[in-house]
Amino acid sequence: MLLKLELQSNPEALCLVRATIERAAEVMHFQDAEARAIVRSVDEALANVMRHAYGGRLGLPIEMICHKLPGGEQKSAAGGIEILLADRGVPVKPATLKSRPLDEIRPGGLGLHFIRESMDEVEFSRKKGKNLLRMVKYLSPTPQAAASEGE
Amino acid sequence: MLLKLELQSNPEALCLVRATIERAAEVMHFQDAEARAIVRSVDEALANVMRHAYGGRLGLPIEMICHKLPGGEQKSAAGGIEILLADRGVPVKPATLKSRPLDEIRPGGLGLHFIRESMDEVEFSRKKGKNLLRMVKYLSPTPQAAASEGE
Amino acid sequence: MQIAARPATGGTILDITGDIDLAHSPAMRKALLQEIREKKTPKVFLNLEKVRYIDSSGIASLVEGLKASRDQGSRLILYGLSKTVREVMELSRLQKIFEIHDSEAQALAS
Amino acid sequence: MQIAARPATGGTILDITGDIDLAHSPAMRKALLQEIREKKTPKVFLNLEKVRYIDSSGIASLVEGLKASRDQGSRLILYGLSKTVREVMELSRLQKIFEIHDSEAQALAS
Ligand SMILES: Nc1ncnc2c1ncn2[C@@H]1O[C@H](COP(=O)(O)OP(=O)(O)O)[C@@H](O)[C@H]1O
Ligand SMILES: Nc1ncnc2c1ncn2[C@@H]1O[C@H](COP(=O)(O)OP(=O)(O)O)[C@@H](O)[C@H]1O
Repeated sequence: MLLKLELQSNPEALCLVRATIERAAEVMHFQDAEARAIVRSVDEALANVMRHAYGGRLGLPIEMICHKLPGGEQKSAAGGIEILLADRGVPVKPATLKSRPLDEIRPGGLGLHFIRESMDEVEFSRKKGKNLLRMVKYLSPTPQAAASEGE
Repeated sequence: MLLKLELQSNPEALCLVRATIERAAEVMHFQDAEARAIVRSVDEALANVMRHAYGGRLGLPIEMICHKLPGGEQKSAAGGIEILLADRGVPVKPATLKSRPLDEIRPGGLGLHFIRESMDEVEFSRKKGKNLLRMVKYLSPTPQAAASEGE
Repeated sequence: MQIAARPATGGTILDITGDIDLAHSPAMRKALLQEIREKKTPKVFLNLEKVRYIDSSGIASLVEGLKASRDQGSRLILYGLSKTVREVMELSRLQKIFEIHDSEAQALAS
Repeated sequence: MQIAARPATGGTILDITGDIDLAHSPAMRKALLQEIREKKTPKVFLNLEKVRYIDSSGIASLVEGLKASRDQGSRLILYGLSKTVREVMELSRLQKIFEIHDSEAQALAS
Protein backbone atom coordinates (compact mmCIF):
# COMPACT_ATOMS: atom_id res chain seq x y z
CA MET A 1 0.00 0.00 0.00
CA LEU A 2 1.25 3.45 -0.85
CA LEU A 3 -1.20 5.10 1.52
CA LYS A 4 -4.76 5.40 2.71
CA LEU A 5 -6.46 8.73 2.99
CA GLU A 6 -9.70 9.46 4.82
CA LEU A 7 -11.38 12.69 3.96
CA GLN A 8 -14.77 14.24 4.30
CA SER A 9 -17.12 15.31 1.57
CA ASN A 10 -15.97 18.89 1.21
CA PRO A 11 -14.76 20.36 -2.07
CA GLU A 12 -11.98 22.16 -0.17
CA ALA A 13 -10.31 18.78 0.37
CA LEU A 14 -9.95 18.06 -3.36
CA CYS A 15 -6.89 20.22 -3.68
CA LEU A 16 -5.08 18.31 -0.92
CA VAL A 17 -5.85 14.98 -2.55
CA ARG A 18 -4.63 16.27 -5.90
CA ALA A 19 -1.30 17.24 -4.34
CA THR A 20 -0.92 13.81 -2.76
CA ILE A 21 -1.76 11.92 -5.94
CA GLU A 22 0.45 14.16 -8.06
CA ARG A 23 3.41 13.31 -5.84
CA ALA A 24 2.51 9.61 -5.77
CA ALA A 25 2.55 9.59 -9.58
CA GLU A 26 5.90 11.39 -9.57
CA VAL A 27 7.38 8.92 -7.09
CA MET A 28 6.22 6.06 -9.33
CA HIS A 29 7.89 7.72 -12.35
CA PHE A 30 4.73 8.31 -14.34
CA GLN A 31 5.31 10.75 -17.20
CA ASP A 32 3.84 14.23 -16.73
CA ALA A 33 0.82 13.71 -18.98
CA GLU A 34 0.03 10.40 -17.28
CA ALA A 35 0.38 11.98 -13.86
CA ARG A 36 -2.07 14.71 -14.89
CA ALA A 37 -4.48 12.02 -16.13
CA ILE A 38 -4.36 10.25 -12.76
CA VAL A 39 -4.80 13.47 -10.78
CA ARG A 40 -7.72 14.49 -12.99
CA SER A 41 -9.47 11.15 -12.59
CA VAL A 42 -9.18 11.08 -8.82
CA ASP A 43 -10.39 14.68 -8.60
CA GLU A 44 -13.40 14.07 -10.86
CA ALA A 45 -14.30 10.82 -9.13
CA LEU A 46 -14.19 12.46 -5.69
CA ALA A 47 -16.22 15.42 -6.97
CA ASN A 48 -18.85 12.95 -8.24
CA VAL A 49 -18.98 11.23 -4.86
CA MET A 50 -19.51 14.59 -3.15
CA ARG A 51 -22.15 15.79 -5.62
CA HIS A 52 -24.02 12.62 -6.50
CA ALA A 53 -23.49 9.93 -3.87
CA TYR A 54 -23.65 12.48 -1.03
CA GLY A 55 -25.92 15.01 -2.76
CA GLY A 56 -23.65 17.89 -1.82
CA ARG A 57 -23.85 17.26 1.93
CA LEU A 58 -20.64 18.15 3.78
CA GLY A 59 -18.62 16.18 6.32
CA LEU A 60 -19.44 12.64 5.14
CA PRO A 61 -16.68 10.04 4.94
CA ILE A 62 -14.71 9.15 1.82
CA GLU A 63 -11.81 6.72 1.75
CA MET A 64 -9.05 6.56 -0.79
CA ILE A 65 -6.49 3.76 -0.93
CA CYS A 66 -3.51 3.82 -3.31
CA HIS A 67 -1.62 0.71 -4.23
CA LYS A 68 1.50 0.31 -6.25
CA LEU A 69 0.87 -2.56 -8.68
CA PRO A 70 3.91 -4.70 -9.35
CA GLY A 71 5.00 -5.16 -12.96
CA GLY A 72 5.07 -8.48 -14.77
CA GLU A 73 1.97 -9.28 -16.81
CA GLN A 74 1.48 -8.27 -20.41
CA LYS A 75 -0.23 -4.88 -20.47
CA SER A 76 0.94 -4.06 -17.00
CA ALA A 77 4.54 -5.09 -17.65
CA ALA A 78 5.86 -1.95 -16.03
CA GLY A 79 3.42 -2.00 -13.11
CA GLY A 80 1.03 0.79 -12.27
CA ILE A 81 -1.07 2.55 -9.69
CA GLU A 82 -4.41 1.34 -8.38
CA ILE A 83 -6.71 3.80 -6.65
CA LEU A 84 -9.74 2.65 -4.68
CA LEU A 85 -12.42 5.07 -3.56
CA ALA A 86 -15.18 4.15 -1.12
CA ASP A 87 -18.17 6.15 0.11
CA ARG A 88 -21.28 5.40 2.14
CA GLY A 89 -23.65 7.41 -0.02
CA VAL A 90 -26.78 6.36 -1.93
CA PRO A 91 -26.14 3.38 -4.17
CA VAL A 92 -24.87 4.41 -7.59
CA LYS A 93 -27.36 3.28 -10.26
CA PRO A 94 -25.24 1.81 -13.06
CA ALA A 95 -27.74 3.15 -15.63
CA THR A 96 -27.01 6.75 -14.56
CA LEU A 97 -23.28 6.32 -15.06
CA LYS A 98 -23.44 7.63 -18.57
CA SER A 99 -21.46 10.34 -20.21
CA ARG A 100 -23.50 12.63 -22.41
CA PRO A 101 -22.74 12.99 -26.13
CA LEU A 102 -19.89 15.46 -26.42
CA ASP A 103 -21.26 17.24 -29.47
CA GLU A 104 -23.90 19.03 -27.40
CA ILE A 105 -22.50 22.25 -26.00
CA ARG A 106 -23.86 22.38 -22.51
CA PRO A 107 -22.40 22.52 -19.05
CA GLY A 108 -21.92 19.31 -17.05
CA GLY A 109 -21.72 15.64 -17.87
CA LEU A 110 -17.98 15.59 -18.54
CA GLY A 111 -16.53 14.01 -15.40
CA LEU A 112 -17.05 10.34 -16.22
CA HIS A 113 -15.82 10.93 -19.74
CA PHE A 114 -12.61 12.45 -18.37
CA ILE A 115 -12.12 9.49 -16.05
CA ARG A 116 -12.72 6.85 -18.72
CA GLU A 117 -10.41 8.61 -21.18
CA SER A 118 -7.69 9.05 -18.58
CA MET A 119 -7.46 5.67 -16.82
CA ASP A 120 -6.79 2.15 -18.10
CA GLU A 121 -9.37 0.45 -15.88
CA VAL A 122 -12.49 1.96 -14.26
CA GLU A 123 -14.87 -0.23 -12.28
CA PHE A 124 -17.83 0.76 -10.15
CA SER A 125 -19.24 -1.71 -7.64
CA ARG A 126 -21.15 -1.83 -4.39
CA LYS A 127 -20.12 -3.93 -1.40
CA LYS A 128 -21.17 -3.91 2.26
CA GLY A 129 -23.14 -0.69 1.97
CA LYS A 130 -20.32 1.12 0.24
CA ASN A 131 -19.95 2.45 -3.28
CA LEU A 132 -16.57 1.41 -4.58
CA LEU A 133 -14.64 2.75 -7.50
CA ARG A 134 -11.46 1.09 -8.67
CA MET A 135 -9.21 2.91 -11.12
CA VAL A 136 -5.93 1.67 -12.54
CA LYS A 137 -3.30 3.37 -14.63
CA TYR A 138 -0.35 1.40 -15.97
CA LEU A 139 3.11 2.79 -16.38
CA SER A 140 4.18 2.92 -19.99
CA PRO A 141 7.71 1.52 -20.09
CA THR A 142 9.94 4.44 -21.05
CA PRO A 143 13.68 5.03 -21.19
CA GLN A 144 13.28 7.45 -18.25
CA ALA A 145 11.50 4.91 -16.10
CA ALA A 146 14.16 2.33 -16.87
CA ALA A 147 16.98 4.80 -16.22
CA SER A 148 15.70 5.80 -12.81
CA GLU A 149 15.34 2.19 -11.62
CA GLY A 150 18.66 2.26 -9.86
CA GLU A 151 17.75 5.30 -7.85
CA MET B 1 -10.95 17.67 10.16
CA LEU B 2 -8.88 18.50 7.12
CA LEU B 3 -7.97 14.88 6.54
CA LYS B 4 -6.66 11.66 8.00
CA LEU B 5 -3.83 9.78 6.40
CA GLU B 6 -2.79 6.22 7.14
CA LEU B 7 0.62 5.23 5.97
CA GLN B 8 3.14 2.54 6.65
CA SER B 9 6.60 2.90 8.10
CA ASN B 10 8.51 3.27 4.85
CA PRO B 11 10.73 6.25 4.11
CA GLU B 12 9.38 6.28 0.54
CA ALA B 13 6.04 7.52 1.92
CA LEU B 14 7.55 10.68 3.45
CA CYS B 15 7.57 12.48 0.15
CA LEU B 16 3.83 11.92 -0.35
CA VAL B 17 3.05 13.21 3.10
CA ARG B 18 5.20 16.30 2.51
CA ALA B 19 3.23 17.08 -0.65
CA THR B 20 -0.08 16.73 1.19
CA ILE B 21 0.98 18.91 4.10
CA GLU B 22 2.52 21.53 1.84
CA ARG B 23 -0.80 21.90 0.04
CA ALA B 24 -2.75 21.92 3.31
CA ALA B 25 -0.58 24.80 4.53
CA GLU B 26 -1.13 26.62 1.24
CA VAL B 27 -4.90 26.14 1.44
CA MET B 28 -4.84 27.58 4.96
CA HIS B 29 -2.88 30.61 3.73
CA PHE B 30 0.26 29.99 5.74
CA GLN B 31 3.16 32.07 4.49
CA ASP B 32 5.86 30.18 2.57
CA ALA B 33 8.36 30.04 5.44
CA GLU B 34 5.66 28.85 7.85
CA ALA B 35 4.51 26.22 5.36
CA ARG B 36 8.09 24.96 5.07
CA ALA B 37 8.31 24.81 8.87
CA ILE B 38 5.18 22.67 9.06
CA VAL B 39 6.30 20.34 6.28
CA ARG B 40 9.73 19.96 7.90
CA SER B 41 8.24 19.13 11.29
CA VAL B 42 5.87 16.49 9.98
CA ASP B 43 8.65 14.93 7.92
CA GLU B 44 11.10 14.82 10.83
CA ALA B 45 8.48 13.51 13.24
CA LEU B 46 7.49 10.71 10.85
CA ALA B 47 11.14 9.85 10.22
CA ASN B 48 11.63 9.57 13.99
CA VAL B 49 8.65 7.25 14.29
CA MET B 50 10.07 5.04 11.54
CA ARG B 51 13.61 5.01 12.94
CA HIS B 52 13.05 5.04 16.68
CA ALA B 53 9.53 3.87 17.56
CA TYR B 54 9.60 1.18 14.85
CA GLY B 55 13.37 0.60 14.81
CA GLY B 56 13.51 0.83 11.04
CA ARG B 57 11.06 -2.02 10.41
CA LEU B 58 8.91 -1.48 7.31
CA GLY B 59 5.16 -1.78 6.80
CA LEU B 60 4.00 -0.80 10.30
CA PRO B 61 1.05 1.57 10.73
CA ILE B 62 1.29 5.32 11.24
CA GLU B 63 -1.69 7.65 11.39
CA MET B 64 -1.73 11.35 10.71
CA ILE B 65 -4.73 13.56 11.39
CA CYS B 66 -4.83 17.23 10.39
CA HIS B 67 -7.25 19.67 11.92
CA LYS B 68 -7.91 23.25 11.04
CA LEU B 69 -8.01 25.16 14.33
CA PRO B 70 -10.53 27.97 14.41
CA GLY B 71 -9.29 31.46 15.28
CA GLY B 72 -10.42 33.40 18.32
CA GLU B 73 -8.13 33.13 21.33
CA GLN B 74 -5.18 35.39 21.96
CA LYS B 75 -2.11 33.78 20.45
CA SER B 76 -4.20 31.75 18.08
CA ALA B 77 -6.32 34.69 16.95
CA ALA B 78 -5.92 33.76 13.31
CA GLY B 79 -6.38 30.02 13.84
CA GLY B 80 -3.89 27.38 12.86
CA ILE B 81 -3.18 23.81 11.94
CA GLU B 82 -3.02 20.90 14.37
CA ILE B 83 -1.29 17.70 13.32
CA LEU B 84 -1.63 14.50 15.30
CA LEU B 85 0.64 11.52 14.69
CA ALA B 86 0.04 8.09 16.19
CA ASP B 87 2.12 4.92 16.04
CA ARG B 88 2.05 1.52 17.74
CA GLY B 89 5.79 1.30 18.31
CA VAL B 90 7.80 0.94 21.50
CA PRO B 91 6.88 3.54 24.10
CA VAL B 92 8.87 6.73 23.69
CA LYS B 93 10.97 7.35 26.78
CA PRO B 94 10.57 11.04 27.58
CA ALA B 95 14.19 11.13 28.84
CA THR B 96 15.48 10.20 25.39
CA LEU B 97 13.59 13.02 23.70
CA LYS B 98 16.56 15.31 23.95
CA SER B 99 18.23 17.34 21.27
CA ARG B 100 22.01 17.31 21.46
CA PRO B 101 23.98 20.53 21.90
CA LEU B 102 24.28 22.13 18.48
CA ASP B 103 27.89 23.21 18.93
CA GLU B 104 29.17 19.69 18.47
CA ILE B 105 29.71 18.97 14.81
CA ARG B 106 28.46 15.45 14.39
CA PRO B 107 25.80 13.77 12.32
CA GLY B 108 22.34 13.13 13.81
CA GLY B 109 20.38 14.52 16.71
CA LEU B 110 18.84 17.40 14.78
CA GLY B 111 15.27 16.24 14.11
CA LEU B 112 13.68 17.16 17.45
CA HIS B 113 15.48 20.47 17.41
CA PHE B 114 14.01 21.23 13.96
CA ILE B 115 10.53 20.32 15.17
CA ARG B 116 10.69 22.39 18.35
CA GLU B 117 12.07 25.42 16.48
CA SER B 118 9.46 25.12 13.74
CA MET B 119 6.18 24.53 15.58
CA ASP B 120 4.33 26.54 18.25
CA GLU B 121 3.27 23.52 20.31
CA VAL B 122 4.88 20.06 20.47
CA GLU B 123 3.53 17.43 22.87
CA PHE B 124 4.45 13.76 23.15
CA SER B 125 2.14 11.40 25.02
CA ARG B 126 1.13 7.74 25.18
CA LYS B 127 -2.48 6.53 25.19
CA LYS B 128 -4.03 3.11 24.62
CA GLY B 129 -0.81 1.52 23.43
CA LYS B 130 -0.06 4.31 21.01
CA ASN B 131 2.62 6.96 20.92
CA LEU B 132 0.99 10.28 20.16
CA LEU B 133 2.57 13.47 18.96
CA ARG B 134 0.57 16.66 18.74
CA MET B 135 2.00 19.62 16.85
CA VAL B 136 0.38 23.00 16.34
CA LYS B 137 1.34 25.94 14.19
CA TYR B 138 -0.64 29.17 14.40
CA LEU B 139 -1.27 31.45 11.49
CA SER B 140 0.35 34.82 11.89
CA PRO B 141 -2.26 37.38 10.92
CA THR B 142 -0.97 39.02 7.76
CA PRO B 143 -2.44 41.36 5.18
CA GLN B 144 -2.38 38.48 2.65
CA ALA B 145 -4.32 36.16 4.90
CA ALA B 146 -6.91 38.85 5.54
CA ALA B 147 -7.16 39.72 1.86
CA SER B 148 -7.82 36.18 0.76
CA GLU B 149 -10.63 35.67 3.30
CA GLY B 150 -13.31 36.47 0.79
CA GLU B 151 -12.01 33.89 -1.65
CA MET C 1 -8.54 30.57 -6.43
CA GLN C 2 -8.55 34.32 -6.79
CA ILE C 3 -10.18 36.58 -9.38
CA ALA C 4 -9.20 40.17 -10.10
CA ALA C 5 -10.76 42.41 -12.72
CA ARG C 6 -8.95 45.12 -14.66
CA PRO C 7 -10.08 47.30 -17.55
CA ALA C 8 -8.91 46.55 -21.10
CA THR C 9 -9.55 47.91 -24.59
CA GLY C 10 -13.20 47.21 -25.30
CA GLY C 11 -13.90 45.32 -22.12
CA THR C 12 -12.54 43.76 -18.94
CA ILE C 13 -9.78 41.29 -18.17
CA LEU C 14 -10.47 38.77 -15.40
CA ASP C 15 -7.18 37.45 -14.02
CA ILE C 16 -7.69 34.06 -12.45
CA THR C 17 -5.13 32.52 -10.13
CA GLY C 18 -5.12 29.04 -8.66
CA ASP C 19 -7.32 26.00 -9.10
CA ILE C 20 -10.74 26.11 -10.75
CA ASP C 21 -12.21 23.01 -9.14
CA LEU C 22 -15.50 22.05 -7.49
CA ALA C 23 -14.63 24.28 -4.53
CA HIS C 24 -13.97 27.36 -6.62
CA SER C 25 -15.80 27.11 -9.93
CA PRO C 26 -18.99 28.59 -8.39
CA ALA C 27 -17.06 31.79 -7.57
CA MET C 28 -15.65 31.97 -11.09
CA ARG C 29 -19.09 31.30 -12.60
CA LYS C 30 -20.58 34.11 -10.53
CA ALA C 31 -17.87 36.62 -11.46
CA LEU C 32 -18.14 35.65 -15.11
CA LEU C 33 -21.94 35.87 -15.33
CA GLN C 34 -21.95 39.16 -13.44
CA GLU C 35 -19.49 40.64 -15.89
CA ILE C 36 -21.48 39.37 -18.88
CA ARG C 37 -25.11 39.72 -17.79
CA GLU C 38 -25.12 42.54 -15.29
CA LYS C 39 -22.27 44.74 -16.38
CA LYS C 40 -22.92 43.81 -20.01
CA THR C 41 -19.22 44.07 -20.77
CA PRO C 42 -18.83 43.73 -24.55
CA LYS C 43 -15.56 41.77 -24.37
CA VAL C 44 -14.67 39.65 -21.36
CA PHE C 45 -11.06 38.40 -21.44
CA LEU C 46 -10.28 35.46 -19.16
CA ASN C 47 -6.59 35.35 -18.29
CA LEU C 48 -5.86 31.71 -17.42
CA GLU C 49 -2.04 32.02 -17.27
CA LYS C 50 -1.97 31.40 -13.53
CA VAL C 51 -4.54 28.62 -13.47
CA ARG C 52 -2.84 25.50 -12.15
CA TYR C 53 -5.80 23.16 -12.55
CA ILE C 54 -9.29 23.13 -14.03
CA ASP C 55 -11.84 20.35 -13.63
CA SER C 56 -15.10 19.53 -15.39
CA SER C 57 -17.05 21.87 -13.12
CA GLY C 58 -14.72 24.69 -14.20
CA ILE C 59 -15.27 23.79 -17.83
CA ALA C 60 -19.03 23.74 -17.19
CA SER C 61 -18.81 27.29 -15.81
CA LEU C 62 -16.89 28.43 -18.87
CA VAL C 63 -19.58 26.90 -21.11
CA GLU C 64 -22.24 28.77 -19.14
CA GLY C 65 -20.27 31.96 -19.58
CA LEU C 66 -19.99 31.33 -23.30
CA LYS C 67 -23.74 30.77 -23.62
CA ALA C 68 -24.50 33.91 -21.61
CA SER C 69 -22.17 35.97 -23.78
CA ARG C 70 -23.78 34.62 -26.94
CA ASP C 71 -27.18 35.58 -25.52
CA GLN C 72 -25.88 39.08 -24.84
CA GLY C 73 -24.21 39.36 -28.20
CA SER C 74 -20.92 39.96 -26.39
CA ARG C 75 -17.62 38.05 -26.52
CA LEU C 76 -15.82 35.74 -24.11
CA ILE C 77 -12.13 35.41 -24.96
CA LEU C 78 -9.72 33.01 -23.23
CA TYR C 79 -5.94 33.26 -23.20
CA GLY C 80 -2.85 31.91 -21.47
CA LEU C 81 -3.98 28.27 -21.27
CA SER C 82 -1.37 26.01 -19.68
CA LYS C 83 -0.81 22.46 -20.87
CA THR C 84 -3.15 21.16 -18.15
CA VAL C 85 -5.96 23.55 -19.08
CA ARG C 86 -5.50 22.90 -22.80
CA GLU C 87 -5.62 19.15 -22.22
CA VAL C 88 -8.93 19.41 -20.36
CA MET C 89 -10.37 21.60 -23.15
CA GLU C 90 -9.38 18.95 -25.66
CA LEU C 91 -10.86 16.13 -23.58
CA SER C 92 -14.10 18.14 -23.54
CA ARG C 93 -13.94 18.66 -27.33
CA LEU C 94 -14.47 22.36 -26.61
CA GLN C 95 -11.24 23.85 -27.89
CA LYS C 96 -12.96 24.81 -31.17
CA ILE C 97 -16.03 26.31 -29.50
CA PHE C 98 -14.17 28.89 -27.42
CA GLU C 99 -12.23 31.86 -28.70
CA ILE C 100 -8.74 30.98 -27.45
CA HIS C 101 -5.55 33.02 -27.83
CA ASP C 102 -2.00 32.39 -26.70
CA SER C 103 -1.15 35.74 -25.16
CA GLU C 104 -2.82 38.82 -23.73
CA ALA C 105 -1.58 40.91 -26.66
CA GLN C 106 -3.16 38.54 -29.17
CA ALA C 107 -6.39 38.36 -27.20
CA LEU C 108 -6.67 42.16 -26.97
CA ALA C 109 -5.94 42.56 -30.69
CA SER C 110 -8.63 40.06 -31.65
CA MET D 1 16.61 11.68 -5.75
CA GLN D 2 19.22 11.29 -8.47
CA ILE D 3 22.99 11.81 -8.38
CA ALA D 4 25.20 12.35 -11.41
CA ALA D 5 28.94 12.94 -11.35
CA ARG D 6 30.89 15.07 -13.80
CA PRO D 7 34.54 16.14 -13.85
CA ALA D 8 35.50 19.69 -12.83
CA THR D 9 38.72 21.66 -12.36
CA GLY D 10 40.53 20.00 -9.50
CA GLY D 11 37.80 17.50 -8.70
CA THR D 12 34.32 16.25 -9.33
CA ILE D 13 30.88 17.85 -9.34
CA LEU D 14 28.03 15.78 -7.93
CA ASP D 15 24.71 17.07 -9.30
CA ILE D 16 21.90 16.16 -6.96
CA THR D 17 18.27 16.32 -8.03
CA GLY D 18 15.17 15.83 -5.90
CA ASP D 19 14.61 15.28 -2.21
CA ILE D 20 17.36 14.32 0.23
CA ASP D 21 15.20 12.72 2.88
CA LEU D 22 15.32 9.57 4.99
CA ALA D 23 14.59 7.50 1.86
CA HIS D 24 17.43 8.95 -0.16
CA SER D 25 20.11 10.32 2.15
CA PRO D 26 21.79 6.87 2.40
CA ALA D 27 22.36 6.93 -1.37
CA MET D 28 23.82 10.43 -1.19
CA ARG D 29 25.99 9.48 1.78
CA LYS D 30 27.35 6.50 -0.13
CA ALA D 31 28.13 8.49 -3.28
CA LEU D 32 29.76 11.22 -1.23
CA LEU D 33 31.94 8.93 0.89
CA GLN D 34 32.97 6.93 -2.17
CA GLU D 35 34.08 10.08 -3.92
CA ILE D 36 35.99 11.29 -0.87
CA ARG D 37 37.43 8.10 0.64
CA GLU D 38 37.81 5.71 -2.28
CA LYS D 39 38.41 7.98 -5.24
CA LYS D 40 40.22 10.44 -2.98
CA THR D 41 38.95 13.32 -5.10
CA PRO D 42 40.73 16.47 -3.86
CA LYS D 43 37.70 18.76 -4.37
CA VAL D 44 34.15 17.43 -4.24
CA PHE D 45 31.58 20.01 -5.39
CA LEU D 46 27.99 19.31 -4.38
CA ASN D 47 25.54 21.02 -6.70
CA LEU D 48 22.34 21.46 -4.69
CA GLU D 49 20.51 23.72 -7.18
CA LYS D 50 17.92 21.08 -7.94
CA VAL D 51 17.40 19.88 -4.39
CA ARG D 52 13.78 20.52 -3.45
CA TYR D 53 14.04 19.33 0.13
CA ILE D 54 16.64 18.22 2.65
CA ASP D 55 15.92 16.79 6.09
CA SER D 56 18.06 16.18 9.16
CA SER D 57 19.25 12.83 7.80
CA GLY D 58 20.48 14.63 4.70
CA ILE D 59 22.29 17.16 6.85
CA ALA D 60 23.79 14.30 8.86
CA SER D 61 25.15 12.78 5.64
CA LEU D 62 26.68 16.10 4.66
CA VAL D 63 28.35 16.33 8.07
CA GLU D 64 29.76 12.84 7.59
CA GLY D 65 31.05 13.87 4.19
CA LEU D 66 32.67 16.94 5.69
CA LYS D 67 34.39 14.89 8.39
CA ALA D 68 35.62 12.37 5.83
CA SER D 69 37.02 15.11 3.63
CA ARG D 70 38.80 16.70 6.59
CA ASP D 71 40.29 13.30 7.41
CA GLN D 72 41.48 13.02 3.81
CA GLY D 73 42.76 16.56 3.70
CA SER D 74 40.43 17.17 0.75
CA ARG D 75 37.64 19.72 0.30
CA LEU D 76 33.83 19.44 0.21
CA ILE D 77 32.24 22.49 -1.41
CA LEU D 78 28.48 23.14 -1.57
CA TYR D 79 26.71 25.48 -3.95
CA GLY D 80 23.27 26.40 -5.29
CA LEU D 81 21.41 26.15 -1.98
CA SER D 82 17.72 27.01 -2.30
CA LYS D 83 15.86 28.87 0.41
CA THR D 84 14.65 25.58 1.89
CA VAL D 85 18.13 24.07 2.03
CA ARG D 86 19.65 27.27 3.41
CA GLU D 87 16.98 27.40 6.12
CA VAL D 88 17.74 23.87 7.25
CA MET D 89 21.48 24.66 7.34
CA GLU D 90 20.73 27.64 9.55
CA LEU D 91 18.48 25.63 11.86
CA SER D 92 21.39 23.19 12.21
CA ARG D 93 23.84 26.04 12.93
CA LEU D 94 26.06 24.51 10.26
CA GLN D 95 26.12 27.25 7.65
CA LYS D 96 29.49 28.46 8.99
CA ILE D 97 31.04 24.99 9.11
CA PHE D 98 30.54 24.17 5.44
CA GLU D 99 32.20 25.86 2.50
CA ILE D 100 29.15 27.29 0.73
CA HIS D 101 29.04 29.26 -2.53
CA ASP D 102 26.17 30.77 -4.48
CA SER D 103 27.00 29.58 -7.98
CA GLU D 104 28.98 26.91 -9.76
CA ALA D 105 31.38 29.54 -11.12
CA GLN D 106 32.14 30.83 -7.62
CA ALA D 107 32.51 27.32 -6.25
CA LEU D 108 34.95 26.32 -9.00
CA ALA D 109 36.97 29.49 -8.55
CA SER D 110 37.31 28.94 -4.79
N1 LIG E 1 -20.11 8.68 -7.60
C1 LIG E 1 -21.34 8.72 -8.20
N2 LIG E 1 -22.43 8.37 -7.49
C2 LIG E 1 -23.66 8.41 -8.08
N3 LIG E 1 -23.89 8.80 -9.33
C3 LIG E 1 -22.83 9.16 -10.09
C4 LIG E 1 -21.51 9.14 -9.56
N4 LIG E 1 -20.67 9.55 -10.55
C5 LIG E 1 -21.44 9.81 -11.61
N5 LIG E 1 -22.74 9.60 -11.36
C6 LIG E 1 -23.87 9.75 -12.32
O1 LIG E 1 -23.32 9.86 -13.64
C7 LIG E 1 -23.72 11.07 -14.26
C8 LIG E 1 -22.62 11.60 -15.16
O2 LIG E 1 -21.52 12.02 -14.35
P1 LIG E 1 -20.45 13.06 -14.93
O3 LIG E 1 -20.02 12.59 -16.27
O4 LIG E 1 -19.37 13.20 -13.91
O5 LIG E 1 -21.22 14.43 -15.13
P2 LIG E 1 -22.01 15.34 -14.08
O6 LIG E 1 -21.52 14.96 -12.73
O7 LIG E 1 -21.64 16.74 -14.47
O8 LIG E 1 -23.47 15.03 -14.31
C9 LIG E 1 -24.08 11.99 -13.12
O9 LIG E 1 -24.99 13.00 -13.50
C10 LIG E 1 -24.66 11.02 -12.09
O10 LIG E 1 -26.01 10.75 -12.36
N1 LIG F 1 9.17 9.05 17.73
C1 LIG F 1 10.17 8.70 18.59
N2 LIG F 1 10.09 7.54 19.27
C2 LIG F 1 11.06 7.18 20.12
N3 LIG F 1 12.17 7.93 20.37
C3 LIG F 1 12.30 9.09 19.73
C4 LIG F 1 11.32 9.54 18.81
N4 LIG F 1 11.71 10.73 18.33
C5 LIG F 1 12.89 11.00 18.91
N5 LIG F 1 13.26 10.02 19.76
C6 LIG F 1 14.50 10.00 20.60
O1 LIG F 1 15.04 11.32 20.63
C7 LIG F 1 16.41 11.32 20.15
C8 LIG F 1 16.69 12.61 19.39
O2 LIG F 1 15.93 12.63 18.17
P1 LIG F 1 16.38 13.55 16.98
O3 LIG F 1 16.63 14.91 17.49
O4 LIG F 1 15.34 13.43 15.94
O5 LIG F 1 17.77 12.98 16.44
P2 LIG F 1 18.15 11.54 15.90
O6 LIG F 1 16.87 10.91 15.48
O7 LIG F 1 19.07 11.83 14.77
O8 LIG F 1 18.81 10.84 17.03
C9 LIG F 1 16.50 10.08 19.29
O9 LIG F 1 17.83 9.61 19.18
C10 LIG F 1 15.58 9.11 20.02
O10 LIG F 1 16.24 8.51 21.10
